Amino acid sequence: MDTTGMVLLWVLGVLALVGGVLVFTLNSMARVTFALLGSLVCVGGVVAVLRLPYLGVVIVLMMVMEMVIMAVFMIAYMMNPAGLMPMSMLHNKRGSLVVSGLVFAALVAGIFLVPWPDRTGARPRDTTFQVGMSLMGDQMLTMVTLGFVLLATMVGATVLATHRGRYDRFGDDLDQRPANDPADGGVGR
Amino acid sequence: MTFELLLVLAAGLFSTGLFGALSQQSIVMIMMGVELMIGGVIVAAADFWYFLAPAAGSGQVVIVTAVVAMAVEMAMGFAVTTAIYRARQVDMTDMAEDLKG
Amino acid sequence: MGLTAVLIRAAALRPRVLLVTMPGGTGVRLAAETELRSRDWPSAPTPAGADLMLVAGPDCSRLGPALDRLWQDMPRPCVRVRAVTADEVAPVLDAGRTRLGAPGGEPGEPDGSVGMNGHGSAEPESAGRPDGEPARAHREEQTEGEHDVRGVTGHEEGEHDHDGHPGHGHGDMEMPGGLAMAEPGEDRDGLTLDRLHVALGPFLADWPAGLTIRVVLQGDVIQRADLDEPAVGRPGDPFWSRPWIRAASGEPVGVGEAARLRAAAHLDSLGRLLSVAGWPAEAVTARRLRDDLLDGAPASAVLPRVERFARRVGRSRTLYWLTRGIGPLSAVDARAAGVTGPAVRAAGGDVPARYRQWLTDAVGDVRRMNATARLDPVAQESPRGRWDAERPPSAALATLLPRLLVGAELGAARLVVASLDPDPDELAVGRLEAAGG
Amino acid sequence: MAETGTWWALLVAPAMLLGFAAAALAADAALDARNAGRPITVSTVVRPFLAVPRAVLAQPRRLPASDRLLWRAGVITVPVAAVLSTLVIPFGDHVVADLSVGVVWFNAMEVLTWAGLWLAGWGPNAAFSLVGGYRFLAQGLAYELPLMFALISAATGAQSLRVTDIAGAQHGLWYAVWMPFAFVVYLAGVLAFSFLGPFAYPAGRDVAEGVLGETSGVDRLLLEAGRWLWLAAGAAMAVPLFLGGGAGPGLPPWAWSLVKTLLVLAALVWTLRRLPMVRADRYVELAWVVLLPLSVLQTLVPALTDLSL
Repeated sequence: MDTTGMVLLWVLGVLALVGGVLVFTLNSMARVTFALLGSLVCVGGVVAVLRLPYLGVVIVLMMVMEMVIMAVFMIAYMMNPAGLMPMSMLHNKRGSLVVSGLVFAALVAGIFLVPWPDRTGARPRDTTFQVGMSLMGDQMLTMVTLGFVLLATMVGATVLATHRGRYDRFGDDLDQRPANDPADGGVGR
Repeated sequence: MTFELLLVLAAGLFSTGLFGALSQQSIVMIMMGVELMIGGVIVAAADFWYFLAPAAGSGQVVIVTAVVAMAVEMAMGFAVTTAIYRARQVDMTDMAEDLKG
Repeated sequence: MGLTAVLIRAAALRPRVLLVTMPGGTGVRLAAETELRSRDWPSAPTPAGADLMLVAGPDCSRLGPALDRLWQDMPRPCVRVRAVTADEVAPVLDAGRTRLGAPGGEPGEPDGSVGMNGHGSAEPESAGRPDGEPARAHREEQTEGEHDVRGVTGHEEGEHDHDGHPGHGHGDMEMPGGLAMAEPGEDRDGLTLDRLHVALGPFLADWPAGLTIRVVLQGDVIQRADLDEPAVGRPGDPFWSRPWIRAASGEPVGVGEAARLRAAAHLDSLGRLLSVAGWPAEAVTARRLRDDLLDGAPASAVLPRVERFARRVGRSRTLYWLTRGIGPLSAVDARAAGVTGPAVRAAGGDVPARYRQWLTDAVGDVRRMNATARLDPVAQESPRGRWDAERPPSAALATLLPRLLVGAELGAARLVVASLDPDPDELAVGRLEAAGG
Repeated sequence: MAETGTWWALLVAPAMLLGFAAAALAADAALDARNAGRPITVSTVVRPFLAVPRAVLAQPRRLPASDRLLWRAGVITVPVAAVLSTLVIPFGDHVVADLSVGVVWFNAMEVLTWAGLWLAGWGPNAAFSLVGGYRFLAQGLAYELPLMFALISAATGAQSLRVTDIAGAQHGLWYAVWMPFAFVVYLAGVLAFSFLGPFAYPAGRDVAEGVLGETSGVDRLLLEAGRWLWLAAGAAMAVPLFLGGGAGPGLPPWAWSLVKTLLVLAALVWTLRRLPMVRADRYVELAWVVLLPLSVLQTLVPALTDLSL
């Protein structure tokens, strides 16, 4: 790792931690969401600096989309008034602090006590190629599983979140055309 | 040393997220905590891959899996929140306690 | 100073104009639109993007506060000018630009003065905003919430819902920034979103001048819509109905003249609709044709252009796809409400049916522009329907609006209003007649 | 094939992007003038740039309960992301940073405008502005996936995420020719992420310019510049992705890149005025039910071709 890399790692690491802490200390929902976004973008940056450019950039891309969508839900469902009230939404703050503090201490102790093995093997020239070959080769099962999980999520989440079924749209005998929708779509189903 | 420091960063993110997930009442805020925890996992996985086993693709596959887990958690979380909210206008875990068996 | 002066002069070469039409100011608005177009001064739909405010038309005391709010919302340096008659437009614009380009202006006063607040006189920081919102001391600590969104600057007055919901455990707490709690309510999608009270109008861009509709929004879906009493401008002189009023009072008026004005009125409405639909290029075409008709261009010169325009807009599949099914109004309902004009003749009764009816009517009227017969004010429709001073055609259109807006999304609602395009000037006539009789 | 990394390229790339954006704006102003019946002169195409001194002079407005920090962050994000996206776009033989994941980089920068515009709509705490911000998200959900598949189609064809590889892989046969659908979807995506013309939905006149409605001065200048910079960046990226990059007979590569970029830009500017604004409530369904499946099918074409070779 060269100097630029080290500096980047430090900056990104500190920013990621600061963003993470801000998530639970700010009191505006929009700022909270974007603090988390900042933190996770820094995580993506760390990954990219560690010679995984593809995964790093993909993390940035995904997190931006996810957090913007999250902001929408956040503001729609958040307790009234959405983030305007300087309020604490914590409960059991001390207990949580103790538990997470202990976990952190244990993890750090482990990090410095475990005798980590030496590096095995050399880094491949193209890491993107490596992840592709893994996912499409010896880790194919993982890929297939992830695919099915994502499909199930899409279907499940849509079913959970919709409250109108086809009987609402097409009438009891499913013969009502055009469909009874509050607003027309673009295809005219 | 970089290796250990990056692991400390991962532990820090994980613990911050854990604190949030334990202490927050709002489902959306809890999800934010979980996201941070997964962020910690990602850093750790990248760190292990880079410093310990760069020749194997498994480290990268862990990151891919973590990212997918984030997306799934997010999508299902919002779907459940929407469903609960529609049913009884709450988005707090405490208020949803009567959902318990 | 030298550089600043140069910058000020350069910026004043092309001021962005906030054109505010007062009720009764249609004629001045048309002159102003023509003038701005030929000068290439862009029109700004919000005060934030404008540096010259042109108030077109007669004074109206009721709209004074709304007007002042617009002026307050403009970024300094800016100039406010007024044109009461169409002839004043060009000199008043010139004067405004001159003042805008003068370095180091005097402190801002409404009506014809330059606001250069950075050059000495700052607005008092502690004063409340004119719409009664308290000043905020702790600006940096302010956060925001969707429900308390301020009314869109000037172009509409936002109203905070002051009967805030006490049921969230914060009943007696003081709200940050003096903003009230939002009140959630039942909504279309069962999500019980917060309600937002917003007034559409009176000075929204591409909106009937002076018309105000108070709506309750959840998300961007309109849950409730109430029509305000229209603000009255100059009594009883609606620009687009003049020939019919004159004919009704016994004056001889030619059918050709009336047809010309009716075609121009339809093109004006089309220009507004196309602007709202986000097709500025065709909106400009419609307005140019309108201005040529009002200028007295011969039918033979205008007809091919109107036909080409009608073909391009009327046959646009994209525009049809985007507007079909919006604002459905059956002929039966329309007749029951007393509508008589193109809106009732438009078969199918959604937005595309109405704009296509306008296009057909406009082409027909341009063909009839050379007729010399005398106008029968009852048999011949005025642009918005059969002329009746007691119950002008726009009154029926306006009463339909709230019903059509409920359940529509904001963009669709704007299209519905633009596709019916009631003329507030006519509403004023109706009320005056009713009061007088 | 490409030279990378000279320090001055860091300055030249944004300057060229600015030049393309200015050319697009000037062309649009000329078309505007023709449409409005004004004579087209030199001043016609220069006048839009008078917005710059105006923006510099304007003093900030005070808005109640606005979130300045987030607002400013959002406004800056849009043009900055546009400039950053050009790092990976080759021009002739030159490219600032020939990243191995250039396509993904471009996509990530483009997605940054989601955050930027939402924040720009959220910040001023005004109803129409906020509606504008949300509108961009709705539009984003519609255009993004087909756009991603269009990018993937080109990357699959070249079997590389490196933009210069993609440009180099089109030996004489442009991807625009045998992946026309991906090309069209990509161009629509360019209009959508620069929220201009038919995709000006977040800044529509029906919501009083939406995200732009409350901005003034430098903020407005940055957002407006962001739109045209993105249009220029999208046009410049179309050349290596679908039009063979700098390859062409006779002229040097940079000249071909210039000509192709200007042609794409001209086509986009021409399209701006030909269509009414597409509302997301109609477009989302079209995008997911029609465009997305077709985009997936389009991606299968280069994938199967790769396999059979």
